[in-house]
Amino acid sequence: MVPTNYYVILSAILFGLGVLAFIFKRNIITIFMSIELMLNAVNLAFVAFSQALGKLDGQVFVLFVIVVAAAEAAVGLGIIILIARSRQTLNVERVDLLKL
Amino acid sequence: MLPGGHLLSVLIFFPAVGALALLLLRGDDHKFIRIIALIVSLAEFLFSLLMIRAVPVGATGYHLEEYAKWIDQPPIHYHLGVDGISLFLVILTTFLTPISILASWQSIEHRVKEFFVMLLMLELGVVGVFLSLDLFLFFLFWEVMLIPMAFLIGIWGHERRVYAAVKFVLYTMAGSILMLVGIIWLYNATGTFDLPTVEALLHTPLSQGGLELAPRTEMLLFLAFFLAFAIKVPLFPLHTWLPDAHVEAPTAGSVMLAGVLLKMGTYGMIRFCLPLFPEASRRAAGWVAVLAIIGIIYGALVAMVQPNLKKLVAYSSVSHLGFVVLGIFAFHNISMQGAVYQMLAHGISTGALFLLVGMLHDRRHTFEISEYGGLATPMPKLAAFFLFVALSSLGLPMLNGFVGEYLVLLGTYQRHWGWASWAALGVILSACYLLWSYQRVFFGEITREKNRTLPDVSAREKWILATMAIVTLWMGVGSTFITARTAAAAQSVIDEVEPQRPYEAATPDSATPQAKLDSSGAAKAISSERLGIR
Amino acid sequence: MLPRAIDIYRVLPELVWCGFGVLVVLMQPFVRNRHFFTFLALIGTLAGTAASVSAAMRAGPGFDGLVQSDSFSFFFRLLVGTVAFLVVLAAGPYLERERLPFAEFYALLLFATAGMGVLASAQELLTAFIGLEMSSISSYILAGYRRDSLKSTESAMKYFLLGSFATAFFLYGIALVYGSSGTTMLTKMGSEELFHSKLFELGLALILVGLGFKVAAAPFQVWTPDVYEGAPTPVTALFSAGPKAAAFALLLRIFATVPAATHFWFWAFWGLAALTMFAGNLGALVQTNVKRLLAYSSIAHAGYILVAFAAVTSMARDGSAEAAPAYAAVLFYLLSYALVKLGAFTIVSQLGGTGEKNLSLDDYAGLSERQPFVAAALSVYLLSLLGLPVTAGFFGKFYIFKAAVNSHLLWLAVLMAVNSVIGAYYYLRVIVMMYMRESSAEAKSAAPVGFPLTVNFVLAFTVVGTLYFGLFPNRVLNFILQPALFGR
Amino acid sequence: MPKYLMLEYLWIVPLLPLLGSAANGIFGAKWPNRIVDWVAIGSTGLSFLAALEAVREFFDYFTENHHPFQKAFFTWIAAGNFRAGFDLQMDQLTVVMVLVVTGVGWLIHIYATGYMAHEGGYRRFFSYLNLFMFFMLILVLAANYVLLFVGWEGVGLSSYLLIGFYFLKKSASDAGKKAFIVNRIGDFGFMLGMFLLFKTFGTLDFVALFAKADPWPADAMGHLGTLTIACLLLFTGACGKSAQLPLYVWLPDAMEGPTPVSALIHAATMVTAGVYVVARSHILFTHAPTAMLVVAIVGCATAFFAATIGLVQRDIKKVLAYSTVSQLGYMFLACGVGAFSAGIFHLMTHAFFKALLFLAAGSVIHAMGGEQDMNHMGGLSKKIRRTYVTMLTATLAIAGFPPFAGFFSKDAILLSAFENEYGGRTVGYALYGFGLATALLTAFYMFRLMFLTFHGKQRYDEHHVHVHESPDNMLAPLMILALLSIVGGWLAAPAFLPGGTDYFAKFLQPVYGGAEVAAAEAGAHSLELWLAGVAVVTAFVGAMVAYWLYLKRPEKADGLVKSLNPAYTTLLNKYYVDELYAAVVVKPLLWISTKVLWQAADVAGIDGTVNGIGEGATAIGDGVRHTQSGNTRSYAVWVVVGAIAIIAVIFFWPFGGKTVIGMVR
Amino acid sequence: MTASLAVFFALAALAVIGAVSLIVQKHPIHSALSLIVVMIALAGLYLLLGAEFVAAVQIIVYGGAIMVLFVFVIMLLNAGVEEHTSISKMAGAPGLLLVVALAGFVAATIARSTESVETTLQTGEIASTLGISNMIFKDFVYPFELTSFLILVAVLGATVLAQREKS
Repeated sequence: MVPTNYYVILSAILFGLGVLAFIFKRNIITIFMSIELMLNAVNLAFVAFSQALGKLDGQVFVLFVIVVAAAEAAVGLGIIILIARSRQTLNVERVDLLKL
Repeated sequence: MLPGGHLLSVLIFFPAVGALALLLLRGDDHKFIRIIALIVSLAEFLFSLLMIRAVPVGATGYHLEEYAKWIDQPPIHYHLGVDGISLFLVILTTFLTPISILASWQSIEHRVKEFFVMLLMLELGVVGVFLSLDLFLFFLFWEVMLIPMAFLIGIWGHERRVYAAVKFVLYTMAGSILMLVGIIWLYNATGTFDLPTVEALLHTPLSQGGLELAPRTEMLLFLAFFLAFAIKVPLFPLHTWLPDAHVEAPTAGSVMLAGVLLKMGTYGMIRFCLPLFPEASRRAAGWVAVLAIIGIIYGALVAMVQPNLKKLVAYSSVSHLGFVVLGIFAFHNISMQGAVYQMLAHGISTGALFLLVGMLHDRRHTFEISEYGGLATPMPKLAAFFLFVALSSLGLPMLNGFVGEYLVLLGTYQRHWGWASWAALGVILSACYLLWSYQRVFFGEITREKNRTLPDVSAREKWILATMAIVTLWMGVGSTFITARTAAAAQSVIDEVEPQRPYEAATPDSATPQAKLDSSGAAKAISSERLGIR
Repeated sequence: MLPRAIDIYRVLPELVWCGFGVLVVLMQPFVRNRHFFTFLALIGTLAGTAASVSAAMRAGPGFDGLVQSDSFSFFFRLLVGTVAFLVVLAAGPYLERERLPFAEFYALLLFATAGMGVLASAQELLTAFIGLEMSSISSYILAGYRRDSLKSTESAMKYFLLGSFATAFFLYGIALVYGSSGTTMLTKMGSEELFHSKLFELGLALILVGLGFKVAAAPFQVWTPDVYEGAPTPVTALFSAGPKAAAFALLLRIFATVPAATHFWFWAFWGLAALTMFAGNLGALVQTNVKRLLAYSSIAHAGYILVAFAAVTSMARDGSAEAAPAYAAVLFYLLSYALVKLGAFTIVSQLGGTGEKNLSLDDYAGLSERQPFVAAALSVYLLSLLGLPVTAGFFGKFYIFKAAVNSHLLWLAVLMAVNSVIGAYYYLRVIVMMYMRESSAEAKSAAPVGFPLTVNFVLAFTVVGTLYFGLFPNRVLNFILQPALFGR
Repeated sequence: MPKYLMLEYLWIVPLLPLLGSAANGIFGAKWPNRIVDWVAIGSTGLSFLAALEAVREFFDYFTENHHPFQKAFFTWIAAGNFRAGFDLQMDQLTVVMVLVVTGVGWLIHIYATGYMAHEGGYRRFFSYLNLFMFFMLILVLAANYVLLFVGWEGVGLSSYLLIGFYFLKKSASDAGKKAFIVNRIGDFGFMLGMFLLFKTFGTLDFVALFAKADPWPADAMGHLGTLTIACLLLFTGACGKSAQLPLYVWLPDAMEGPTPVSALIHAATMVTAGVYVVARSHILFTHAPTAMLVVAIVGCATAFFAATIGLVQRDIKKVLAYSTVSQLGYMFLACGVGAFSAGIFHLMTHAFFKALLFLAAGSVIHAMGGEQDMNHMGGLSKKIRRTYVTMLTATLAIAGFPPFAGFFSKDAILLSAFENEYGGRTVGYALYGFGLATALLTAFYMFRLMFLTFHGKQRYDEHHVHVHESPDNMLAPLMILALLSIVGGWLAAPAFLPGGTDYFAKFLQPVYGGAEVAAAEAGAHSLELWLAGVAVVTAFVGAMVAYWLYLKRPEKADGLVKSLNPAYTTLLNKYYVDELYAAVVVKPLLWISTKVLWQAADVAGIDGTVNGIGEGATAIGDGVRHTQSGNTRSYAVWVVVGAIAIIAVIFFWPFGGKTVIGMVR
Repeated sequence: MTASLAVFFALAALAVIGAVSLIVQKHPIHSALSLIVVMIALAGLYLLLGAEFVAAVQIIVYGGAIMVLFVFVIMLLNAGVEEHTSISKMAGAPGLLLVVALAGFVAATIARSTESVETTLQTGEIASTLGISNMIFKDFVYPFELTSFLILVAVLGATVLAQREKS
């Protein structure tokens, strides 16, 4: 059997990579993808815990998270399109009109 | 509801009613507005005189109390009351307000309505401060008063008015917020905001259900309160807001600021710091006295070299208020009485000085002493009034300044001769700066052509100044009318902080052993003890 | 087990808000009259708020404890409902002026309000998460509602990216909490062993990160000024009053309900509070844009509220009775703050002019001469923010001070005092501008900005509310001070 | 009807001048000079009459009751156990003072109506002058130190006003200011003295205080006991008011005032207030031998010091001013050696002849059209004969020629100094020696003044100066005072004269007790005679030297000036004391106040700190805002930072996150 | 090493490689593909954990819908190779360090704390789709209904944001 530990640690690593990606990617879409990566990491943790606890609710949570992710994706991509249209760039560092 | 009617509430809220009435009036009929404001403030003054009857001579405690529930949790009450000390401070306020209104009769030309509204709101706040017997209520009025004053400075002031107004608010808030923390802390310890109850609790021994604060706690609480008051006074080195505020404020603002607002600080020390935290007060007294003495001398010296007349008067306030603080923290009934008296006297004489400086400014639009010179020639009456007021300010006997100063020094000397001796230097220095500036402004040949044709006092100004002069004289001669009424309250404060030993005159018997001794070291030690070195 | 009627009642406000939201969306293609939507939205927000009364009358856990209808949620539902109502009133003229679609705005507003209601009433982390997302996603869209404005879209993007980023943390926190406690129900996290569970602590920490982001606690506050500045001003008003209050509500419920949470968190809140106050106030010192200044100020105020949290968490293990004043402080502060911020942003929105051009402090010079009543109202708000008496802000601050001192948090109280003074400086700057400076020539020559009836109503409501709660806070205090604030 | 009507209403005496002052001051602007005259002279005259009546009643009262008359009118200040009443008192000392003040004051008022006739600010002048009378009367009538202090400060004020009467002249207003401030320095000591007395005795009423002090044992010599310190503090006040070293500097400058003022205030009355206070407090002083010694030494030193300066002054009023300082020194010398009655006696005679000198000098100046430099006078004796005669009388009196008043009073003082018991014989001889030297110098400079002014060559331009005798209302007071300068001394005829009895000392006996008179009479007549002889010879020598130097061989005087140039210059510049004070006290104080206290401490230091905190906050704010880079990536890092921080606090905080109830955080 | 463990490691490695690749890839479309790899690997892990329904949803919704949306948008916007700017000072080495610290700490805590729940794995019977649906529609019906509104919001948002100007 695979210890739950392993799953959760994997999820932590993936979550960390997601954070890293958020910080190191410049393309807004990729950044958004890194958020998806983080959510996936969360899902993995949920499922692992659910399994470990012998409860199903963890899996239910995953479904909710996926729904939320989908909704976010719709809105987020909408915003990205808006940005891309108005600024002709997808580099997040170029979008810094608001500052200080 | 305690007996006594609602006189105090009326006193507090009547200006608000007046202000509201003014707000509803149309803003363009300036004369009408001025008259209404004057009538309101005069009526308020008359109301305040009614209080005198209610405060019997020699009676301690609060009179005309009003008590109503306001907020349940924490229990905050609308609790008002007046005693000998606050009585005259309120009257001083209500007296100076119509004077200020008259003084602004012509010099305020724009936003007239707002000006008088602010003035009346200021009166409300100040009267409220003096009459509140609930710590929370006290704090509330304390803060409420800030805004009208800031507006008075900021809107109708001179060139750097905004800087001065902001500085004034920030300084005061810095202290008062800490006081709020202190008030809350005190509430936590006692469970009430009611001043008499808190006082009673703190003075009851632990064994009898009272409360004893740990020394450190008491000291911190004392400091929290004291800082707020010291800034307001202002005590050296927290005084730098004062010159700016005064210089930039319009005449009425300066009069109220110097006349009444500064007294809120010393009033707070008498009403809160000493009775609530006697032990801490005793421990801090030495430091406070040192600051007060520094303030006296320092304020006077700095005043002496000011090229700006109004700043000079402002620094002189620092010096004068130093006497008050010293008198309070000498813990002697005479000095305490002197401090209370000095508060009132300073209100009148410095108020009058600011009025006069304002009148000069109305004519020449400058405060620079170098712009004046020889003014006694075109305006002898103004010069005469100025001299009279300057003399009262420098403490000439038979004028009001002397009584307070003398009592402060006398009382202080009884406990700490060193303090009094240093402070008495202020007596010399006040003569220096006032007479020197007077000479530079009024004496000599006229050096600026513009000054040659300046008009002397108008009828309105004459009446203002004459009123101030009469009060000055009356306070200088008939001081017992006031001291008789403040005595009991002052005494009870002293009793709370440090019960006085009954007076024992030194007798030759007690001195005999010393006389027997040769002029050796031992004799010196004894004599210095007799001198009051403690 | 299917939902019973009582469950429905207990979430009625949210359902009503959502229902009206759907209604607006459905009507959108068929009705051209914009005022109709305004009217509908007003009815919707009011109806939802009214429904919260009915929910409060049937207090108790709903859906097996997913949500809780108690005084606490009642308070917040009333609050967010009123906020939404006022935002609808204030937004009408703005949308008109900026030529923005009405229906979608109101629908999103209603959904966001529903999300906040969920957040305030949720007793279970996942439900709370859904509520949070409802309000957040609506907010993202609202922030970018002025699509032709670069700032608005940028605001939306930043809010969206960072918000989702923080949400991921929040979610991971939920996962860890779930993993360590086996449940996401706040009421079931009472077991003794959780006191020693590092995993649980870590989960809570990540939840705190997520919620800290939402309430703009430093160092998660970075997004706030940008987003507040860029978003359409009525939306900013909503942001500063609504979602923040709701996030605080959840935070409070977590740290009030979960014993293990209450216990260990004192220093974290202490640090957050101190940092947030300073970040907000110091940042605001140098701002010249009114909107941005108010944004920084709202960071500072989050800091003040966090002081009360530090007080809550320093209380004894399960001392909800003792901690009641501290909870009350949070609630009262949020109330006073919401009123003030709403009013202030409404004025900013109205004075901003088409395209929100006039946002600089200089544009406020001499306002008291041009528009005395507006200046007076703004002064009341600013004084309330400053914490001067006879305003609600004063009592709010007073209660927080009291909570802090109660918990012996003297240094924090002192820091808060220092911050109040710093804050006073920049609030005064605005007042100084309005009252003590001359208008610029063009401002003088321009006609005064019109204030439509609805906006005036908002201003009157908030001013009166601010003063009323400043003078007579009794009722609301007695309500929020009741020991059984959190129905249990 | 009370028995002693005037005593019962004693307040009338000071009140009359006050009313006069107020009437002239407030309403006088519209009155012609004549009415102003009437008000001023009338009020002082009535006051004089009232004083006379009061004195008469007092004698009756005293024979009946054998103690000073006292009456409390109202309580002025009261606090705790302190009470200062408006209480007036009359005893023999008061009688002398009241009569001198009202009498001489009245004469000078009359004189002033002539002298000031053509000056602007006429009614202002008389208003001030009457005000002065009021305060001076308060001073001498007061029954406690506090009320005395009222008069004390009040006369200082009047002096300030009158010195600065010509306020258009900077030197005048400077002098007024200087007078007031220097007096205040003395008052500082006086106040502290009062405080100490109150601390010790619990009262400041003369009668009660002295009654308590009397049984005290005297402090040992050289020992700073309470009484010694109190006395020294009071004496500081006296030094200020009576222009003693080192506070004498204001008096010569005070000559900027109109001459009647110099006569009344700065010669006859106010400046003697210090002597009066010491005499009034004699019970305290006799309990403090150290203080007595200090008084004597200061008095003697001042007498000699001022006389040396007086030797070379050119301004006629300056000479008289230094002479006044010198004579005041004599009075203190008398007090310091325990001869209070001699001091008071000299005070009285000095009031006569010094007032006369000033008035006569005023007459001269009047005649010369304002010229005060003696180098521009000379040979006036013919032109203003009556002035000359009266002034000569006064000069003889001050120089100490018998039988003029000065002889008797000065003689008594020198005798007492010779017999001084405080500090031993040697001290007494030294005091006597310097006193005698001063007498020599006095005679010299007074005759120098006379010769330079009235004799010798005419040194003014007759075309510009129209010399004329003064009007009668100026001359009449001169004559009366001249008469007094002659006969005034006879009251204290020394014992060596046939039938000579010191009536004056006897008169004051109730005040000073029997001991003093007995001591005075016990002195060997022969010694007294010898000393008197020496004094007369000394005065004669002084006068002769002046004659020789200024009339006989004027070129010698110039030669002397040349050969003794450094000394001469030093004297001419008054030992550079003013310059010294300016350099050591005034300038450093102003510099420190401006540069250090105001600009460095206040503006830069305190305000700078406050503003610096503000600027610091703004700077930090600017830093904070730079974390707001606008860059989403950075923002994300901040979130991570926050997460790490929270975790760090929860997991690694030394306090473990656990709360300790009751701990202050 | 059991077979399941081997599968776990294989999938875990795949997921990590995918995630790293997401970061390393310059072109967004490559990143998107990397993310899909991660998702598929995760789906595998879900299967390993006995959560078949979740695995299915993962593939269908995530891989099938969401990622397609991403790719679609990338195509739509014609996003090219990522522009390399380093304007942010924070998001360099310090950011890397911080993230590593954070993730390391979280992982370490988990490693130490979850031992207690290790392998209390109860397979099979409860992990049924029936159970899940029961939970969704009974226990979690309220949030479930709320998600419907959430999706409505998303739809609304997408239309508001992305619609062309009416002008």
